[in-house]
Order: sequence, then structure tokens, then C-alpha cells
Amino acid sequence: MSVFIIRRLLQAALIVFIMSLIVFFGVNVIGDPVYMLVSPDADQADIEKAIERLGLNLPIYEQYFKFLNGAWQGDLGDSFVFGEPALKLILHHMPATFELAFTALAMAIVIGIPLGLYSGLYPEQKISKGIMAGSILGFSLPTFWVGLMLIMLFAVMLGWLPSTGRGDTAKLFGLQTSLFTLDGLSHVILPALNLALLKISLAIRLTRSGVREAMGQDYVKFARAKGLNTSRIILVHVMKNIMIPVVTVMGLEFGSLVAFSVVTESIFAWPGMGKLLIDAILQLDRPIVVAYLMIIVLFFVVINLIVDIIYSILDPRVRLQDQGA
Amino acid sequence: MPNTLEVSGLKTHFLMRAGVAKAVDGVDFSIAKGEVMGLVGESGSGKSITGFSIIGLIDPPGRIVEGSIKFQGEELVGAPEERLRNLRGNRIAMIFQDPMMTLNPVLRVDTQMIEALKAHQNIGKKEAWTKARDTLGMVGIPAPDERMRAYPHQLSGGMRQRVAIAIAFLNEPDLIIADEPTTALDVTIQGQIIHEAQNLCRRTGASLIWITHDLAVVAGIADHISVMYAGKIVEQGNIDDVIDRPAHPYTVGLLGSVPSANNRGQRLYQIAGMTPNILALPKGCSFKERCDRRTKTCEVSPEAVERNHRTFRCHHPYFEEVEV
Amino acid sequence: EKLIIGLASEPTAIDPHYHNLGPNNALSRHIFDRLINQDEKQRLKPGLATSWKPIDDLTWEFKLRPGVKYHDGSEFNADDVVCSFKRAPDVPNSPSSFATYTKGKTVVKVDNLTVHFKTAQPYPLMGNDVSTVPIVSDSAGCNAATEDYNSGKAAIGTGPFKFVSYKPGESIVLSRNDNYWGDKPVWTELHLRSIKSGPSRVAALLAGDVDMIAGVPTTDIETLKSNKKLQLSQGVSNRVIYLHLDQFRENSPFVKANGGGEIKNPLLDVRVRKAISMAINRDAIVDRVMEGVAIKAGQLLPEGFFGVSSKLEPVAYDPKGAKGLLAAAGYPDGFEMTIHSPNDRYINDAKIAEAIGQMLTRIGIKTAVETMPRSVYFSRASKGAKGLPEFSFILVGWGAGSGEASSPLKSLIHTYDKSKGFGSSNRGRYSDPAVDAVIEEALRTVDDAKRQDLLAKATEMAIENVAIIPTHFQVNTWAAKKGLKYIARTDEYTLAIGVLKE
Amino acid sequence: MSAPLLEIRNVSKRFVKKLDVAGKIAARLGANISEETVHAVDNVSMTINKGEVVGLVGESGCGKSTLGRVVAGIHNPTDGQVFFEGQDISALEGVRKREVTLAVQMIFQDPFASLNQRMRVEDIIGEAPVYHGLTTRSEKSDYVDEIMEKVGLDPSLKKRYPHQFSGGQRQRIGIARALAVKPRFLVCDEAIAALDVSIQAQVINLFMDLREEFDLTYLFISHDLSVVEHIADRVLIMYLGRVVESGITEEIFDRPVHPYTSALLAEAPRLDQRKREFAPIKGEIPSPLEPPSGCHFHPRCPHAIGDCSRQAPALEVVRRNHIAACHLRERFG
Amino acid sequence: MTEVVQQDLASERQVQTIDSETPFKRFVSEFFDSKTASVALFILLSIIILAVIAPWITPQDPYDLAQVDVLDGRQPPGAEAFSGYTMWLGSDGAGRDLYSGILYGLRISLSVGVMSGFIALLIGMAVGLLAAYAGGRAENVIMRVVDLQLSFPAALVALMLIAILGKGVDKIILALVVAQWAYYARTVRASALVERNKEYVEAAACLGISHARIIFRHIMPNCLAPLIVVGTVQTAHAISLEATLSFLGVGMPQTSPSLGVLIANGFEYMLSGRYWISVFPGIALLVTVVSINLVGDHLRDVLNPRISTGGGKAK
Ligand SMILES: Nc1ncnc2c1ncn2[C@@H]1O[C@H](COP(=O)(O)OP(=O)(O)OP(=O)(O)O)[C@@H](O)[C@H]1O
Ligand SMILES: Nc1ncnc2c1ncn2[C@@H]1O[C@H](COP(=O)(O)OP(=O)(O)OP(=O)(O)O)[C@@H](O)[C@H]1O
Ligand SMILES: [Mg+2]
Ligand SMILES: [Mg+2]
Repeated sequence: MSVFIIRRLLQAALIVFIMSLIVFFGVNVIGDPVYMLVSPDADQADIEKAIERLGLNLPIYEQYFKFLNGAWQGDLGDSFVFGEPALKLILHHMPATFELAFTALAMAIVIGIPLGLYSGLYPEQKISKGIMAGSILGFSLPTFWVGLMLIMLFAVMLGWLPSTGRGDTAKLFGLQTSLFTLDGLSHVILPALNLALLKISLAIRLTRSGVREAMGQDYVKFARAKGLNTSRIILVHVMKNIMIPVVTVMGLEFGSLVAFSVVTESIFAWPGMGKLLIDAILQLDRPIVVAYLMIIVLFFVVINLIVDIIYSILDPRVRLQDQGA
Repeated sequence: MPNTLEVSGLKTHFLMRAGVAKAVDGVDFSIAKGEVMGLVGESGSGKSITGFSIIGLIDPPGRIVEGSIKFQGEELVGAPEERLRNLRGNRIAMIFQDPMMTLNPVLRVDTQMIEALKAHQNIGKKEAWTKARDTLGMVGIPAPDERMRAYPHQLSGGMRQRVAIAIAFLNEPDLIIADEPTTALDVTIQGQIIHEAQNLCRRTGASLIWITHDLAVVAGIADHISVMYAGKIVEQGNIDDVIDRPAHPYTVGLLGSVPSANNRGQRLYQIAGMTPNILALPKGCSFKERCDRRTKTCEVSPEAVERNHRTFRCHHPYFEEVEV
Repeated sequence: EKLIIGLASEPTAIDPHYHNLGPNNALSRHIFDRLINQDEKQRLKPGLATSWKPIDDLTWEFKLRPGVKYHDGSEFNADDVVCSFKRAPDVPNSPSSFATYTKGKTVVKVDNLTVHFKTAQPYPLMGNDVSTVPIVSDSAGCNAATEDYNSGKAAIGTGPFKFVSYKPGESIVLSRNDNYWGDKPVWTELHLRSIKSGPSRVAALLAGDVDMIAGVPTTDIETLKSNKKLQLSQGVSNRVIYLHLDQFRENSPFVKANGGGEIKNPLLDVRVRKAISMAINRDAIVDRVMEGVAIKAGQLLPEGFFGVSSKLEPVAYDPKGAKGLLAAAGYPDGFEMTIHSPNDRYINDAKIAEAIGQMLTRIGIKTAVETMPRSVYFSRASKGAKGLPEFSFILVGWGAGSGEASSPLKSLIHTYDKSKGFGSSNRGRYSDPAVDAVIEEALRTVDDAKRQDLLAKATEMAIENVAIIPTHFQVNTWAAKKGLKYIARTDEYTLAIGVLKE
Repeated sequence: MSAPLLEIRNVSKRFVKKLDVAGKIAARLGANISEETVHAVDNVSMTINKGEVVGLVGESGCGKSTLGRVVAGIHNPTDGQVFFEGQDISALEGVRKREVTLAVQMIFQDPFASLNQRMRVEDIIGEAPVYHGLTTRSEKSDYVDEIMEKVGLDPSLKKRYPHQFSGGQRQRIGIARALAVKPRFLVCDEAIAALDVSIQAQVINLFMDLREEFDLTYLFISHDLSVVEHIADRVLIMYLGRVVESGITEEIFDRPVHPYTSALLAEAPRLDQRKREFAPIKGEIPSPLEPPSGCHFHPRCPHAIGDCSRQAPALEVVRRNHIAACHLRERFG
Repeated sequence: MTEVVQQDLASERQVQTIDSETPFKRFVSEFFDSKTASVALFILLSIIILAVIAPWITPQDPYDLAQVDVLDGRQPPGAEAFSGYTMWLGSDGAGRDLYSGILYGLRISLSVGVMSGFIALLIGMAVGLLAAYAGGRAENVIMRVVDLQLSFPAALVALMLIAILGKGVDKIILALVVAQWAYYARTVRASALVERNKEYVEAAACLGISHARIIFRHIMPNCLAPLIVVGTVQTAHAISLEATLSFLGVGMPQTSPSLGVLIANGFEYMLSGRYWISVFPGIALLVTVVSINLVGDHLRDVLNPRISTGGGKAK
């Protein structure tokens, strides 16, 4: 276990370092943010002053060292656009994104696993074929397109759900979340569904192929030979085995949900990190981009770690213990 | 009292795109209480499918198309699934070949044992646990309390097979079908496993079908032997009769193929050709193409004949020459 | 009563001095006042100053409004003005400061309700400049950091609305200032939400999630107009969309002979520039690309603005004439050129560039169209690899923040001159000493009538020389629920005070 | 006396699972981890003379295959040397090295995994001879035909893929592939274990025929005692990486000395033993990660005495052509 | 893994059919067993053919500005263009005939998908094979790099890269390659690891065959099946991703629109009732991606039923 954590942390440190390098220099290549940020009325002297104020007059490597120095002390720089610490801004936007991703993940699991189970158990049935066709569609439809369709249908035409934005929030464990107010929930449904679509398909397919494989295994045959009834075989013997890939993959997908929320958030005007990022990219707000990526890397490492731990809990064959093969 | 098991005219076919695989094609045998029957044959001859047919675990595209299986006088072919489920693991138990695969890797040994008890008996959890542990002890597992909490992967192959045997014996069944339970194990472990299985059968009076391709193993444990070839039992009878005085050319060939001290350094007897594809069996006797005694008559499928304490399917059995 | 507005762009701070940027300035107008306000046509109206006038060549006197109270109850006086003008140009980390408007001016408190603005030279645009700088309170705001404003601690102004909450990226909530000195707003509670994606914004309005939206995409105007539940307001803006042409390089990087060889920069020839202007079908741009929601442009500001010339008309579409001019200039078969344009800055910017590309290709100037996000575009357009504008032929827009013609003349037309701060956005580096002289004279002339004439004259000279090629003026559209009416503003700002109930 | 065809001297093969950086850090920080070492083969010596068939017997995991691989040159030994015709193979270079590489070939257990599914039989057999210039591309076809006939395969099937053959035929293809480079020494690693009984006999017969025809020498690895008894001239019994007994076949089978050998022989089922009582030795083969001290067999040995757990017995001569490693060999010998 | 191998053995041992087909023929006949997959393949091939011959069957070259007239803009399906042809699917805002635009867009989308998939496949394969075969430290380093790459969602990687590199087909392809190669590398490594431990590799070593030959002639062909499956899925993914990037404003250039750009442009018109600008390209994209996915899905079943499980932690 400790080896595991150490390995992950080493990886994280390395990745974060490399990312910071790539991003720092990469964003610098794109262009100079000042020309976009300054008011058009500004004259040459004003522009130079702004460059100086943002520290962009230094050679890039010096900027990088300055950044590293600050990063070491937990300061990832101030946003060019907002003037506040980038870290603070990102943390501020994080709960919204996480709640979106969580809801999407929950949807994927709650909808995807039962459907996958059904189509895996009865692969020849019409319904199963329908489910599989649906999952292919879910894979293929571009997220942004579905997003607008959802708004058109449920918000504009039917008027059942709000179209954009985040609803009322309530405090839970010190975090603002909209999952516990009615208004908040109604706001989160559409974007979460939009985000979840791909993952529902994924869950269906994973579960289905898991079921199909498990059903052919000797241990299932042996369980039947023991005279167990079907429900126990499916719910205990098969499900427990399927949960291993499903949970691990879905866990890892949580990361990609967070990342993919960029698209959904811009369509649904969801005030999360994704929107912050894409705006930052478009405005060359380098501190935010760098900080975002570093936080995301960290976050992925943590997710990987958690998934590994869950994996080892679910699958007794995998042990993260230090000793023993 | 009826025999524990009477199988007659059993045909189990697999209907596939490429044709009908007649995995089991007319099998008859019976087993008395407490009897041990060895079912031998080469790979693909239909041994396992016979076993699965008895326990009612043939999945599509397979189907029992004909025949009857009477267990203690009760017809199992066509019996409702619920009844079969009741019998499975309770009156009839099965042990599989690969001990790595038969135990669910993510469930602990105790879970897998207790559920087998609870499926058939109205029994408290504690009681079930005690019983399971005792059975583990009976199959020669040291420190059974500890093993109960283990996951399958923490056990060696031999240990796992013992657990599987313990599970099979949990409900003190009347019939046990052991499908090559020692093939994957080392000789010393094989000895141990056979030892435990023999003991338990004797103790509970259960009948045993021991499926294997190793004639020597069967010779060591069985009362009766049935030799399968391409879905049919080509010869069956008392163990001594069949092994010492085989009738069917296939049995003769098999016995001759076994290397031993007696024929050291010599060429072994070898059956020509290869094991047949059951999708494209030749007309008539399915062994005829590999047989050096074949004649025109072999174009007609031989019926099972009973003679000299045994049954065989051959137009030209060996012992006739020997005896006549 | 509650009003929810969906904005097209997001303010980046509550601090009114932090980032001199359209959305921020619009927002700060809700909470903070200025000494002088600009009305919907950007005409100067008394704000916290009741009157202002030059008392000599170098001094302007401002009389302050008595009895104005801040949201926290403290009284407004001359100290606030002095400290605000000190803070505005120098907020830490600000990417775009107000120094542009404050520099060269010294603010002196005369008494509690009088201040003097002193300059080194006669300065006619004092009113315009002063009208851009928000006044914060001496006690609560002048020494506060941007973060204090965002948290609400320092967000104390004299404006019609009071700060309630700010969730970046999500919403800004304001409430009515019941003690406001001017016309009190109708709305007791104001929610500003930013929805950047155009279709999403429209959908939000259609779904009833917001009461009004700014920046209605031109594509949706027709449908929204026919929607009985909605009401649109439109108004021309101070923004001209124009083309800048490379007029300083002998060999321009994105202009090539047919087939890709080097040629002497044809854009240096005024006939070629004229031909390009004539090849542009401004009607098609307005009708087709802008769906009728724009006004053809023949100069730097639309009619009605200060300094506009009455003589200039949009150049008429004349492809034949254009071809003739090209031939006369020695390019009967045209040449190859690339037009560069942002794709996320102006209304339909990329589409306009594409349409212009089509039109020029048709008269023989094979035009490739390259569009890019503004993040890449502006730095390359202003300062490419060698510190010079990188492109040869670009599409840009200019909004006259001061609401009069000196703003574009000084920045776009005047010769690029770093020392004087002129021509800072002159990305074609057009240079004509005669025009420069007129512009500079106008900027020294305090007399309004004389200045008006000078500005018009400079504009005429520049257009005559095709310093730039204006295509159209943007028209902005707001849409609101039936029963609400928005007074469209030329500065493109969306202000809740302008939302009226019918 | 001329040098034996093959000799191995004090060969050991250890597999070490090294710690990575993270592991090392964890170990520094006091985590209970260390490198894992498997002594797959532990100080084994043997000689094989030309024309001999040597059987290698032992339970799963005792190091048979590893030893076979060392002999075949797939693994390099961790310690010790392998001599071919008196030459240390690790010191060979160039042409001679290739000669020796080709001279020792291996036949594998799994008739499926040992053939490349994506290659035609012709290429499987003909690749190496062409590659090494034993034949030319144009003559490859004839060359392959010849070899296929030798191993009893119909040459007209050479355009087929392995999956189109039965297990026995596949094993023949594997043998043909080895024969194609004209080897002198074959390591047969469980070469018949995966085959049906009737096919086993065919392949065993083939091995015996080839031995005569090509004057081959075999190292025959098997866990099936009856097969080894049938085919081998000499037998080595391995237990947990060590040779515990070795000698000519009759000796070992008729008069085993080591208790482990005795147990193996007792457990092996035989056709002539009916309805017997199995009275197995207890316990299972221990993990090679932590082999027992002293004589590896002592925890399972019914005769173990105090010394057995303390000191590893050396291989000593029991009789002519018979050596064993047991403290009690006098008693059993 | 070993379990999988064992199962392979077990299942194959039962199929003792001695059929005389080549693996390829068997694969083909199994593939066409599925009606859906056959139809999907047919549609896909038709789409590819249409895209290839687009210049000869479209009335307009939508990338030639001289042929596109803004005055033809936003015409509904069936309207007649100034130059006389009928725009059966209508036109977009710039006056591009949508029928022509879609076919040309397909060309771009398909070639972006296929090119990036192919290059990524080559890179991934080389890297994966090397890692699996070399083992030890080299493998460790390579796989860490793969992990690094995989720990970033493809969309994000591509987004960042294009922001840095700028627009253009080559840049998009580059970005997609960077975003995808790791998937291939991981897949190849997984199957190469299995293959490397198979006995035929030992046999080859024993026969004195060089490492390079073993890697490329023996191991590589056996790793292709899962690669093909991953390849189809990734190609479909790449096409979608390109569309998404275009939607986010960092995709293909305005004047040579891919399907994604067409959809994204049409997106603005969704609420205005001019559905065709976005819907027709959307349908084209959908049909393409769905049919690729259907084909890939079935390939997965036919080529190797077991890689579909995503076993363990695989995605
Ligand atoms: N699910 C199935 N679908 C099609 N054919 C099957 C199926 N299961 C078994 N068979 C066929 O039935 C025949 C008999 O199989 P069975 O498993 O009974 O053989 P066996 O004698 O047990 O062989 P082994 O010694 O290999 O276990 C085989 O030829 C096999 O191909
Ligand atoms: N490449 C390897 N890396 C690590 N350990 C190995 C390797 N190869 C073999 N071992 C270990 O070495 C020991 C001996 O293995 P080997 O394969 O030689 O046994 P064997 O006698 O051939 O067994 P079997 O009868 O099962 O084939 C085993 O414990 C095995 O786990
Ligand atoms: Mg079987
Ligand atoms: Mg081995």
C-alpha cells in the first residue's frame, strides 16, 4: 500500500512538473494576452505598463522560475483577467463542476448498470438489441449537439426544466451544493444528463460484456451446480465480479467527466471549472490554465489512487500490500 | 430399490451454425448406490456433456433431444427447472476440472459454502458455518477455521479442489459427478484428492461418477468403467473385465497406448488417425476409420451388445477371438 | 421587483477600477457613479458633478452634487474624487488600467464640493475622460484591494444599486439603492447572469429563465421578432467594423503575386485600396451576413456622433469599376492575399471576413480567409514576430469609448508614434502628416464647433486616401419579455436603469 | 573419453523481482518490503552423452522448464556454466555460437501457444532454415516437404494455418520446426502432456523414430512418470530447484532411494493397480520464494530427522549410476 | 492474463474442426453474419466513396471562395442558387451549398479521423511493442509516459494543443495523434505482453531469429486484432472530437469546413428555424460515426471476444 501511494505521488510530482513546463511555455507561444486585455483606448505607454504589471516583460524562463518559486509556497499566480489568485478561483469553481460530474456519474451507474445487466443476460431479446443500439448512439452523438437538443426540448418546448445556469445552493459540510435544493436539482438534471450520456453507454457496454463473460465462467456453472437460484447467482456471483471493472472504469471516467464538462458547461452556462478553463484559454489567462492543469493532474492522481484502492477492495486477488507477490 | 441413476438413450446435441454437434449420442448406463463408475474417453468424446446432462446444466444451443435420466427412479429429463435446482448440489453434486476457475474469485470460501447449504436447507447462519467448517476438516484441510475466511486465490490448487469437494459433499448427496477433478494437479496432490473423495463416498454411501481421460486413475478407483468415443459409450463393464480383457478395438488401442515399464524402449501401440470431429462423423461405426479390424459391416452403426458381463458397440470385438 | 438579465460577456471583477473593459464598466455603472454620466447616445450628462467648465486654458472646474450618500451612509465629497482618480490608474495586477483617462491630469480639491482638473496643455476632452472614471468612497474603497470589492466589503458606491452577492462565472445580485440621488430604478432586485453561448442565451430567454438578454445573435432576431411574448430593442453602436491594410511594407507578408511569388505591396497604391473598397458589397454584408441588423459605413462613426462628416457616404458597390482600377494600377489579373480576422470578437466577424474574401476573389484578388480566436489574433495583429503588425489585410472593429471622432482618428489614423501615444491601434501604419496635423490641432481645440469641423475634415482626408476601409456599423439587439423595454445604447452597455416597464 | 555432448555445471537460475524507486523509498521509510528472489534452479549439474535420453521429473514449479530453458539457451544461467561438446556456450561467438544455438532445440508443451497463429505451416517450418541459409528461398518448399514427411505430416497441408490442425498434428509441426535446423539435441518440455492418450502414443513413437534416424539426444521433461520410465535412459528427479536423485532409469524406478522419489512412484496411478487405497504423502510443494531450510523435502518427509531441517544433503553416490541427496540414503539405499 | 490464456486454450481445444479456410476468410464470413454490421459497413463504404468522388458529383467547390456567394446564404432546401443549380439541402450562412459542403466536409472529417488514427496507431504500436518486448526499465519509462498521457482526457489534450498550435488540418491531426497514441500503445503492450510469453516466441529465439524479426514478424501480427478494434473506435472518436473542437472554436478553418465546423456554424441557426444548416451535417456525422462504431463493435466480437471486457482497469 505505501509503495503504491509513494509511486503515485512520485508520478504526480513528475507529471505536475512536466505539465507546468509544457503549459507555461505552450501558452506563451499562443500569444500575448496583453493585447487582448487592454482597453482599445490605451496607447503604447499604457500597454507597456500593463505588460510590466502582469510581469510579462521578464524573459519567459525568469517568469517560470518565479512561478515555480511561488508554486512551491502554494501560490500559483494571480489571474490576469480576474486579478485574484488562480488557485482560489479554481477552488471556487470546483464544487459546481464536481457536483455536475457526480450527478452524471450517478446517472451513468443507476441507468447504465441495470440496462447493461439486462442486455447481457438476455442478449437475444429485442429490448437488449434496442439497448445496445441506444448505447452506440450514445457513443456517437456529439455532446454539444445533444446539449442544445436537450435545452430545446425540455426547457424551450416543454418548459419542464430550466435551460441554463446553476440553481439555489445550500451549504453541506461547508460546501455550496445545489443537490439539496429543489431548484438546484432541477438545474442540474439537464447538464448532468448531457454529460452522462457517453458514460451511460460506457456503463451499459462494460456491464454487458462483463455479464456475458461471467456467465460463461466455470464459477457460475459451479454456482448453478450448487443449486443456487438465479437471482443469487446474478446478484452475488456475477455482479460482484462485474463491479470490479465497472467501478474501476467508472471511477477513472470521473476524471474525464470533469474534463469533458468544458463542453457541457459552456452550453448550459454552468459556472464550473470547465467554463473557467475555456475562457482562460481564450483569454490567454495563463495562471488559470496552468493552475487548472496542475490541479487536474493532482486530481487524476488522487482518483487513480482511490480507484486502485477500491479495486483492491473489490478484487481480493489484487493486493496493494507491501509484502508478497 | 431402484438404482441411484439410470441413463438410457441419452442424446444431447448442440445445434450450431456449422451443423449439429452430437456431443452425446445415445448413452446408457446405470449406477447402483455406493458404486463408483469411471467414465473415460479422449478429449471431446462427450464425457463432460454427459455429466452436465445429468445435472441439468445444458445451455443453449445444447439440448437433451432424447432419452431418459432416472435419478432414484425419478425422471429428470423434462423435469421442471425448480425441481432440478432442488436436486442440484443437494442430491446430485458436481466437481469440475479446473480448481482455479470453479470457485468465485471474489467471494470468500465461507460465503460460497454457506450459500450452498442455505440453498437447500433451512438452517441458521451459525449452524451452516459450523457445518461448512467441519466439512472442510473432513476433506483434509488443515486449520479449517482459518481457511473459511480465505479467498480462493489464497489457496493452492489442491486446497481449492478440496474446497470444491467439500462443497459437493455439504448436503450429503447421493450422487457425485467428478469431472476430471485431478487432471490439473500434480501426482502427489492427485493422490490426496482421490483419497479424500474415496473416503467421503464410502462414509456417506454416495455413488460416484469419476470422469477422466486417464485410464490408470480409473483403474485405481472405479468399480465400473465406461469408455466413451465420439458421443457413445463404446464399451462398459466391470473394471477388471474391461482393462484386462478389452473387447472394443478402441479400448484395446487406448490400453496399448499407455507407456509403462512393461514396454520400455519399445514402440507403443498407436491408434491411427486422430480424434474425430463430431460435426462430421463418418457413417456407421464412428471408430471405423481408425480401426484396423474394420470390414464392410462397419458401415452400419453397431448396436450395443451385452456379453460376458459387459456391453460394447462393435461388430468385431476382440475377446471373441480370445475366447473362441 | 426582480429583474434577471442574461449577459453575453462576463464582468471579471466588482472593483470598478480593476479592469477597464466593457462588461466591467457596464457593471460598475450600477453600483458606482461617475462625475459625468454618458446617456444612451453617449452624450455627457451631469452625474456626481452638477456642472463642469474650463476656467482657463489649463484648468477645468467641477462642481460636485451635494447631499449624495454612499451605500454605507457616508457622504460624498471632493476627497472621494481625488482619491478615486489616484486609485483608478494604479490597481495592482490590473491588465488594463484607467491611466489612459487620468494621465496628464492633476486633481485638486478646492473645497468640499469643488475640484479642479489641471492639465499641461489645453484639453478639450476633459468631460469625456472624466465620464469614464468611477468614483469610489474615500473611506471604504480607495485603499481596498480588488478582492475586497469582490467579496462585497469595499463594493460601496453611490450608484442606483447596492451590492448583494457575487459568484464569479455564475451571477451577480444587486438590490435597489432606495436613497439614490437620481431617478430610482424600477427594480428592487437585479440578477446579472452571464451566458456566453448565443443560442443558450436565447434559449434561456425563451424558457423564461431570464427576463432580458443582451447580444441577441443576428441569426435569431427574425424569429424572436415574430415571437409574441418577446420584445426587441435595437440601436446602432459606436463601433465601426473596418479593414486595415498594410501601408508601410514594400513586401507585405500576406500579399503575393498570382502563383505565390513576391510582389511589391500593391496596397501601397491608393487605386488598389479604392478598388478593394469598391469591390465590397456592403449591402450584401448588411442584408445577408448581418441579417439586416447593421448599417453601411462610409466613415468612422455613425451619423449623429460628434465629429462626424456630413459629406461622406458609404462607397458604392462597383465590381467593374474596381476591376478597372486594379488594371489601372497594374494588376489586371489581381494578386493573392490573405485576410485575417478574429472569430470571437465582433458580431459575425468570421462570416464577414469570409464574405469579403468571396467578394475580393471575384474581382481577381484571390483572397484566403484566416480566422482565429482573439487571443491569438490581437497580439499577432498588433505585434508579430518582429514587433510589427504581422498581417497584411485585417478585419477589426473600433468602438469610440469617448463617443466622438477623435478616438478612432487618434488611434487608427494618426501616424504610429510611440512617444506621443498616437496611432496605437494603427495596424496598417497608414501615415499622412497632413491628416496628423489636423487631428493634433483638433485635440488642442477646446471650442466645440471648431473641433467638430476639424474632426470631420481629418476623417474626410483619411477616407479619401483610403487609410482604412469601413464596412459597417454594428447594431446591437436586446430582447426582453413583453412588457419590458430597453433603451438601446450606443456604447453597447446593458444597464438595468435602462430597462423600463411599459 | 570424449567430452559429453552437453554438460551443465553448478547451474543456478534465480528470478529477482527488483524494487522500483517507490519501493525503495517505502523500504527506507520502514515498510516491510524487500526484493523477492525465486530460486528456480539451484546448483544443478548433469552431463548428457550423445544419443542418450535423459528424463527430468518433478512436481509443478520445481524448475524443470527453467532448467530446460537454460540448456536450450533461452535463459542465461545466473551461476554456473553450460558446455556443449566441451565448450562453454557463454564464451562462444560468431558462427560457432549460431551453430550451437541451432544444435540445441526445444519442443514445447502447448501445441497452441507454441505455433504462431498468423503464419502458414510452411513459414513456421521454413523460416529459420532460410534465415540461417540452410536452404534458399526457392528451395524452401522442397525442404519443408521433406521435413514434413519425416514427422508424418502430409506436405500438401503446408499452406494451412496452425488452427486448421489437430493437437497431435500441431505437435508434429513444432517438432518439424525444430528439426528443420538440423539439431543434435532436443529439449522436450512436457511435449506430450497436452495431448490425448492415443495421440501421445503417436508422438512418443515419433520421438523414438527420430532419435534413431537423426542420432538425436534428448532432455525429456515430464511430470508423467510412466512416460519417462518408458522413454528415458537416465532420470533426474527435481524438487524445489534441486536435483534430489538421479540415475539410470531401472535403478530409480526399481530401487528409489530418496523418500520423495518413493512417494512419487507410489502415487502414480497404474493400470495394474485396481481399487487401491491412496495413501498420499502429506502437504504440498512449498513456495519457491521461501523454501524450507535444510533438505527442502523435510516438512513432507515421513522419515525426517533433526538434521534434515538443518542441513541440505549433498548428492552422493548410492550405487553405480545412482546418486541421491538424502541424509538417510544409507537406510533406504 | 494467464487465466485468459488458459481459457483460450480450453475453448480452442474444443473446436477441433479442420476447416480449410484461411483466417481471413473465416473472419470475413463471421463478420458478414451480422446483418447490422454488414449494413453499417455498406453505408460506411458508400460514405467513403461519396467523399472520395465528391469533386465530381457536387455542383460547387465549397472551398473555393470564388464559387461561394454570400448572396446564396441561408437558402432552404431545394432553393436555386444564383449560378443556377439547385441546393437540395439548402445553404449555410456563407452561401455554401450544403450538399457540396457535407461531402467535402466528410472528406476532411474522414481523413482527419483516419490519418490521425493511423499515425497514432503506428506510433502506439511501435512504442507498445518496444515496451512489452524490452521489459524492465525501458518498459517502465515508456509506460509512465503512456500513463501520463492517459491521465489526461483526449479532449483536453487536443484543446490545449490546438490552442497552442493554431488551426489547420495538419495541426488537428497532430493534436489528435498526441491525444490518441497512448491508447494504442497500451493496447499493443497488453497483447504483446501476452504474446511475448507465448512459447512460439521462445521457439523463435531458440531458432536464433533476431529480435527485430521476432518483434515485427512474429509478435506484431498477433497484436493486430485488438488494435484494429481500438483503431475503429478511436477513428470514430477522433471524428467526434474534431467536431467538438470545431464547436469550441478551435477546429478546422472557417473556409474549409469539416462536418464539425458545419454543425457548429449551423448551431447558431438552431433557434432561428433554419434547422437544415446544422441538422443535415449533423445527420451525416451521426451516420458516419454510428456506422464506424457498429463496424468496430462487431469487429470486436469477431476478432477477439475478450478484449471487450475492458478487463480490470482498462478503459
Ligand atoms: N457449448 C457448446 N457448443 C457447441 N459444442 C459443444 C459445446 N460444449 C461442448 N460441445 C461439443 O461437445 C463435444 C463433447 O464435449 P465434452 O465437453 O463433453 O467433451 P469431454 O469428453 O468432456 O472432453 P474433455 O476431456 O476435453 O473435457 C465436444 O466435441 C464439443 O465440441
Ligand atoms: N520468468 C520468470 N520470472 C519469475 N519467476 C519465474 C519465471 N519463470 C519461472 N519462474 C518461477 O520459477 C519456478 C520454476 O518454474 P518452472 O517453470 O521451471 O517450473 P516447472 O517445473 O517447469 O513447472 P511446471 O511443471 O508447472 O511447468 C516457479 O516457481 C516459477 O514461478
Ligand atoms: Mg470435459
Ligand atoms: Mg514447465
